[in-house]
Amino acid sequence: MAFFLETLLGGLMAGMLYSLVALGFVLIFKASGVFNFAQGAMVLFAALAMARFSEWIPQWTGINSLLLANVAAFAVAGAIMFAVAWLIERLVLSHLVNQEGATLLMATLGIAYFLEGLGQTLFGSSIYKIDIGMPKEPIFVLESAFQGGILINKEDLYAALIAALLVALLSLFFQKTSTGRALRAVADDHQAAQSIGIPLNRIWVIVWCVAGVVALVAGMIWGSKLGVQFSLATVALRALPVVILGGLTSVPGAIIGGLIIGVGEKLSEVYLGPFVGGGIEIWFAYVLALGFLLFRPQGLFGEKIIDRV
Amino acid sequence: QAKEQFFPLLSYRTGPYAPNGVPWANGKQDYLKMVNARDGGINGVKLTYEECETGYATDRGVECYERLKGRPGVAIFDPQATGITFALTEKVPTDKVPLITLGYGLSVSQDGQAFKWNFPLMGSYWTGADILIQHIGQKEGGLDKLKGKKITLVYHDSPFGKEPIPLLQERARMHGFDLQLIPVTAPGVEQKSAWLQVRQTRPDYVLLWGWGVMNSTALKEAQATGYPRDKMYGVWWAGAEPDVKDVGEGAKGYHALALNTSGQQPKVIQDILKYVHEKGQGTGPKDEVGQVLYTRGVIIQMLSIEAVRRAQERFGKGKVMTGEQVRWGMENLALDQKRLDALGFAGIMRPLSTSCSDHMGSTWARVQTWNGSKWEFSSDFIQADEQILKPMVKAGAEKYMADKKMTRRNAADCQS
Amino acid sequence: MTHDSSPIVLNVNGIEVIYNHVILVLKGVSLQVPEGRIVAILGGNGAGKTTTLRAISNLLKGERGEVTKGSIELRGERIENLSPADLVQRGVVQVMEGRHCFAHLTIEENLFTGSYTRHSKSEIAANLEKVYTYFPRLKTRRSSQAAYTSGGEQQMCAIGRALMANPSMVLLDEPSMGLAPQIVEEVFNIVQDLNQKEKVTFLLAEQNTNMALKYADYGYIMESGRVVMDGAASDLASNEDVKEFYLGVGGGERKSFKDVKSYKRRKRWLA
Amino acid sequence: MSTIPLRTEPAEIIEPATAARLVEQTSANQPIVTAKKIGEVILDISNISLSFGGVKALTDISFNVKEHEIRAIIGPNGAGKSSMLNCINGVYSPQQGSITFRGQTFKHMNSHQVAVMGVARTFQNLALFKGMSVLDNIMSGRNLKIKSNLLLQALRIGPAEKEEIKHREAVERIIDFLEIQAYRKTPVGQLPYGLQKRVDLGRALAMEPQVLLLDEPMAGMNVEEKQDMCRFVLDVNDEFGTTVVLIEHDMGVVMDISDRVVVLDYGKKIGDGTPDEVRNNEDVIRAYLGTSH
Amino acid sequence: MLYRENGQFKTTYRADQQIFPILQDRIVIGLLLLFAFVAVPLLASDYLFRAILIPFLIISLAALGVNILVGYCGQISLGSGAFMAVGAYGAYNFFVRMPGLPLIPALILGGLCATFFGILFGLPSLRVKGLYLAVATLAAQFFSDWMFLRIKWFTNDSPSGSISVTGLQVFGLPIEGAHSKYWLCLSILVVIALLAKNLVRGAIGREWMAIRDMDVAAAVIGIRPMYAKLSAFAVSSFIIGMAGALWGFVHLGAWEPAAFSVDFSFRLLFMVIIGGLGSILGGFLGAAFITVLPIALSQALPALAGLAGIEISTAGVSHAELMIFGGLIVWFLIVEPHGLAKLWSTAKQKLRLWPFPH
Ligand SMILES: Nc1ncnc2c1ncn2[C@@H]1O[C@H](COP(=O)(O)OP(=O)(O)OP(=O)(O)O)[C@@H](O)[C@H]1O
Ligand SMILES: Nc1ncnc2c1ncn2[C@@H]1O[C@H](COP(=O)(O)OP(=O)(O)OP(=O)(O)O)[C@@H](O)[C@H]1O
Ligand SMILES: [Mg+2]
Ligand SMILES: [Mg+2]
Repeated sequence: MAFFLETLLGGLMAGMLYSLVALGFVLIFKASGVFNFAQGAMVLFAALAMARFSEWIPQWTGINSLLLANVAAFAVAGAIMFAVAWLIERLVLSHLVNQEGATLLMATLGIAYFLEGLGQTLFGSSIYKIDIGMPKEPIFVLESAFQGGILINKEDLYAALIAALLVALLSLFFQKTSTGRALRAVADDHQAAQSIGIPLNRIWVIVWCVAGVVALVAGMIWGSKLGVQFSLATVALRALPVVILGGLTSVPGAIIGGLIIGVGEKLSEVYLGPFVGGGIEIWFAYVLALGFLLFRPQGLFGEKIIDRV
Repeated sequence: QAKEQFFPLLSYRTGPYAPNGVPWANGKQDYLKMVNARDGGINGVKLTYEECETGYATDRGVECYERLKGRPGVAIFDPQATGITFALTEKVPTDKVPLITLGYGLSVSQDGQAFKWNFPLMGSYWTGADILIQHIGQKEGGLDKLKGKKITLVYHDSPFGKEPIPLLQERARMHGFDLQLIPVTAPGVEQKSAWLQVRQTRPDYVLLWGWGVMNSTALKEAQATGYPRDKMYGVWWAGAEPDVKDVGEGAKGYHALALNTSGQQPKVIQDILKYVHEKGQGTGPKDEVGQVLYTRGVIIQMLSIEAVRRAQERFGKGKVMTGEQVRWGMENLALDQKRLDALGFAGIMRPLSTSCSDHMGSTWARVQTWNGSKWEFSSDFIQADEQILKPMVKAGAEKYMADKKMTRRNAADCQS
Repeated sequence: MTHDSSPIVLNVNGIEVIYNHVILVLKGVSLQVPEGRIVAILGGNGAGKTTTLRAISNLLKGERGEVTKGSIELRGERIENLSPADLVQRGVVQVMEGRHCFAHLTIEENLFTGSYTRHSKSEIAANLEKVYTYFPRLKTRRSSQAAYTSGGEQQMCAIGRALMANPSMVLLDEPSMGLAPQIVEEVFNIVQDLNQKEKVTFLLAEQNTNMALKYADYGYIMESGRVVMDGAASDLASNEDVKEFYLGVGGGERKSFKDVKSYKRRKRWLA
Repeated sequence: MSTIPLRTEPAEIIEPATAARLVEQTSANQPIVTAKKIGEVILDISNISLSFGGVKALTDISFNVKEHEIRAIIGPNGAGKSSMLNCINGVYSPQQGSITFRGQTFKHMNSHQVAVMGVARTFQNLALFKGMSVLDNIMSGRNLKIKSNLLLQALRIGPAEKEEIKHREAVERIIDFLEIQAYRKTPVGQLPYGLQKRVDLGRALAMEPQVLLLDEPMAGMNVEEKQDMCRFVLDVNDEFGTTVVLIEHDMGVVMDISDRVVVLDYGKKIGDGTPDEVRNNEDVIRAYLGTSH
Repeated sequence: MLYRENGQFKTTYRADQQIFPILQDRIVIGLLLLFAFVAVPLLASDYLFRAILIPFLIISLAALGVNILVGYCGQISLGSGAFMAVGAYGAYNFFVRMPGLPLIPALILGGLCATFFGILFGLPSLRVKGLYLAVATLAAQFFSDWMFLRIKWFTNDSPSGSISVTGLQVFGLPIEGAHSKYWLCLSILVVIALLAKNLVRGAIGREWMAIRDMDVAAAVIGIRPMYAKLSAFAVSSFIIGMAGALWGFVHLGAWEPAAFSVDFSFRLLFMVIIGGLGSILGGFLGAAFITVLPIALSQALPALAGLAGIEISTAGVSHAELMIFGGLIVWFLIVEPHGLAKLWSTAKQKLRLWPFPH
């Protein structure tokens, strides 16, 4: 029982971490109808920037407070992500107004390659460390109820909290502001949005910026968990089932999807895996998502796919 | 035509395994530079090289191989990746270039009578696994004490990670310990469920068969689930600086196999610093020189060069060797302690000698432990148990040859 | 346009438009729109009306078209390089052909996005009410997603949305398409109303020539990418050819659609 | 009026309607206009109700369509006209009521089955296959008639090729008929709106339907083009006896060419009869026509 | 004026329905085939064959398959790597378990295994669409990765799960040298491309495209979505499976599941998009772009840098290669969002008008 709870909790928290990455996909898709293949690369790029600047800033300025160095590095990395967003809009998206999804997807692939190359050129391709003071040792709760207690990974717990906060903020942003509405309009029809005076370039810079910051937060947390190196970009593959299960257009969906996928894959691996030789969690996550899609083809919270004649 | 022996260098400096691939590649390249600078090549034959980026991907690796295999004076390939090794194993017999897969590749390719062109020098995953079990046995006070113990293998879900399984199963059968297998999907960024399972079964030991990001993640997850690091034993690909660097204190007490030392004291490393780095020709940063994987790269290159030197002894000093001749040199290496000392490898590795039937040359390794800031040796050299290994290798090689409709090389062929 | 004293707001001067780098569609189109007037562009399918409007509002890029020759001036300012959003800031709004409502947004949200460039909450609310009085049907469907409304409702939504920007000049592309006759009338009344009361200038491309000439001040007739005839609306309406080809009253009286002959005299200004 | 850049050329007489060519040689010398015989009820809609969540699109609608007639459906925007066609086509399933086609009664229709039974359709919001050429779009209307299997098609030998050519000929007749020869190989996405509507009609005609459902086929056309369209519709109706159900907002067209008219308003039927009856129906005038018509 | 169809009147529909109705196209294609079959083997080096041409041909074949599914039928799939793997492992199992089985039947049987797998994983497409489907097809990818690692039977009980084949023969001729491999791949590609072209320009092709462009309207004109989608999955995965088998048998010789990783799936999808969705030619161009360009870059960059007098490290080259490659993708898309094939057809259209601009 205790172990079941532990697995459950572990799944929930892993799910929250996926949600962080999934959120980036959802943001950009929701706001511009683009499936951003570069999200993984953005996470990596942002994390690299953060990791390296938190190392360089103390060297350059002699700051030796960890907190200060991290805050400064976060700010610099944030600024870099802003610049990236601005350049992407200028150089890529503004030339691809009103093009089909597949074309835009391809463009983001180009961006992904570019960012991977640039990131490694600027920041190196070794393994780097982000130390934001996350506690590494586990805590045990409910020791009175279960023998040995239930293990909780504090780092994951904090990460989950941050993710939840971010999602709450973003949901508000989409639901309550007129920019939120404009974003959705852009996603529906670039040209019509232009024709009524929505400045696509500004909207896209805003969205990519927000997505960049989300990538930075995701990169920071995953980076502090895994160390910052290339494989960080592959975390995106774990986040994809989350995105479709929750619905490509739903911010809260990213969280719920994350929780379901997290729990589903951990339970399956732990309880089902041993019978078939293990290693099933990744495909199980996708199959799980697929199962949900068969009932709701637009994901749990996604906007209904409209086909009308 | 200038007398040049060409060394193709397959490497990966980008992609998921770059943090490990880079020092490895740098070691290989620096040693070549050093031999040129210090000795002017091999008996006057200059050493040339070209790097080719594989990104750890098989098809890119094959492309690199095809691109470089035809160069004049090509000596030997080190694919630096298990997948590429598989593909090249099929190709080298026709192209007549040897493959050196030091510490990786197919375990059965130790049998040189079946695998004429493969050289898994210094160790395969079977020897590695065997040595680890022996070491654990020693710790427990005898292999018989393993009875009833639980040992878990957490492995990279790929042929690389799966290689040791047959040997471990054999050992488990012999000593009566419980073997639990937990695969980790590549590249290994998400291991929570693996470690939840470890926490559930609380094994006595965990063997870690990882590469790249999988290793550091495993250590962090172990820390997060409270599994004692000093019960964890990694293969030699899970025992280098990048694996523990960003875990730091959290990895303290973790053990891994070592094929070689690390550190800048050995003479050869000093030579590299002197002849290469001090002239500003170092391939990578200076502080990386002498790291575990860097040193392994140096060893690989040294063995390749010594194979050429050995071949020259037979086929003509100061001549450029063909791949076939290098293969012969590789098969007839005899590096005793004296020779190693002369080469500046004193203390770095154990003596090694190969033969037609044994392409491994040495089945020794020892265990090192991370003390929070550096690797320290924690055991003597242990030799893998021939009695277990030999029949397994033989059976595997026989099956391979049967599938391929090949016959074992005869004595005459061994001479050529 | 010698007799018209109003200043010219929009001056299109000999523009050429090419799609996809190869398809030449407009072959030197010039037209002027005076302040506070209603100007109609008429012409058959494929004449280039939509393309002309797109060129003016700078929506060509998304269709992979570009203006390769000529100039477009809005109140003396060259506007070829402005973004559509800049144009809206300057008061020029286009109602696109084929509705283009935001499918996932409700009717009301659609209308609200129309006022993206405005800030006063109370004005927007007043404007919304106005649109709802123009099109009561929209009010009843306000909370359903645009994709699930009928064709005519979408058309009303598109027109209403443009009006939400409080424009000084509106480019209307086939506003009457798919609307019931009463609503068509209503739309033209709105046009007239806004034109007279708020001095909004209109440029409309329309197939319903009858209506267009009734309400417009001036008209241009296009055919295969060129302007072939222009003149005051009343003059055009009494032109024999226009009558026959665009108003369907050749030979003095309206012919029944049932009796259209298979043999027909075809309009051909250009070979 | 200012200058007219290029004056009208003398009237150009073009070829007689190519419609005749639609009919195979056998009927080529028959008179084009035949006295029309309106036949039995072919399609009977009874008590159809359809709602979406709270929105009642159709409430208890009944009417019938007889063979060979041109049946118009009119009504204000959002009255439920298109929804009615969608029910017939099986795109929507009505909650209540039934549809009888040639004596077979269905609770709801299945698109494929409807097509097999010979009902074709054009769409209000153009539903052409944007990435395909005009030719392919119209050819796709004949897919139901293709017999050769996948393998034969891949090899394209013998019967498969003959079949393809046979259908191509039929399609070319339609292309001629609709006078879109020049655009044969253009992707339809690039055509102007009006021509797209013609292609849409062409695709429906290619199915050689018994019943043709047309949803505002003349929207976005000027009078001349509408005349052309009317001619196409009338020709099809005359020559093949195709039954036509037509939704249109142009009262001129509706009153001129239709035999009977149904009037819908807010999902309810408010009138049904000949054009003249409908024109003088109080309810219809109030709800739809206004006084001017 | 070279490229004119003026004066080439077609008097029969048969003539108009040829694969290449324009004379010049026929001549060019003829010359190209002649070149590929005869001249290339005379000219190309061993490296060119083994490292560029053979993989290019095989990948083109796979891209062709992907294009049928994604480009023609509009079902975005990221499971192509899995279909390749199933083709390769399927063919392998027939090959080792039926001694004496010649290569071609083995390849076809492998393709049929992939067909089966493809139809199975195509079933969700009846309900799930677009990007949702795309992501969902990754289930096939990861499942096949897992299956071939875990189920020993598929790998003929090899302990590490890596397998290899030798002794390939076609009609008694050994397929060993670069030339014979090249001819084999080229012939298979040409034949399959021809068949595929026939399919896509025939009735079934129109069904696929109709489903892609507007499925509701397609249903209304009597196209059954189920049949159209599943037949696209079947045909496409057959071709992809063949390509996978060739990749394993002819190109690699020995492989592990990672040879058909998710990366491969993504790359195949990118090829057809950048080449041009719904164009057979596009598949070839895309395959060339995605496979050959990086190799060319990695060889050209050091040389270029050398000319400019800068020395860049291998790592620098690799990173620059990624950046340039990414930049080129974006650039090509901006020039022509519908892919290289469209670019080519625009060029042809210009050529037709030449020397007039319009
Ligand atoms: N995106 C495009 N790509 C290529 N050609 C186009 C494109 N859009 C329009 N065209 C071509 O430009 C010409 C003019 O089209 P346009 O849409 O401007 O006509 P229109 O006068 O608005 O016709 P309609 O009354 O039918 O809407 C047509 O021949 C059409 O084929
Ligand atoms: N799929 C749907 N979901 C929700 N509501 C719908 C749907 N389809 C139609 N409706 C609603 O049903 C009503 C009837 O729509 P329909 O399209 O049939 O009208 P119409 O008579 O064709 O009008 P128009 O002349 O404007 O085309 C409209 O109010 C529309 O909003
Ligand atoms: Mg138009
Ligand atoms: Mg309608």
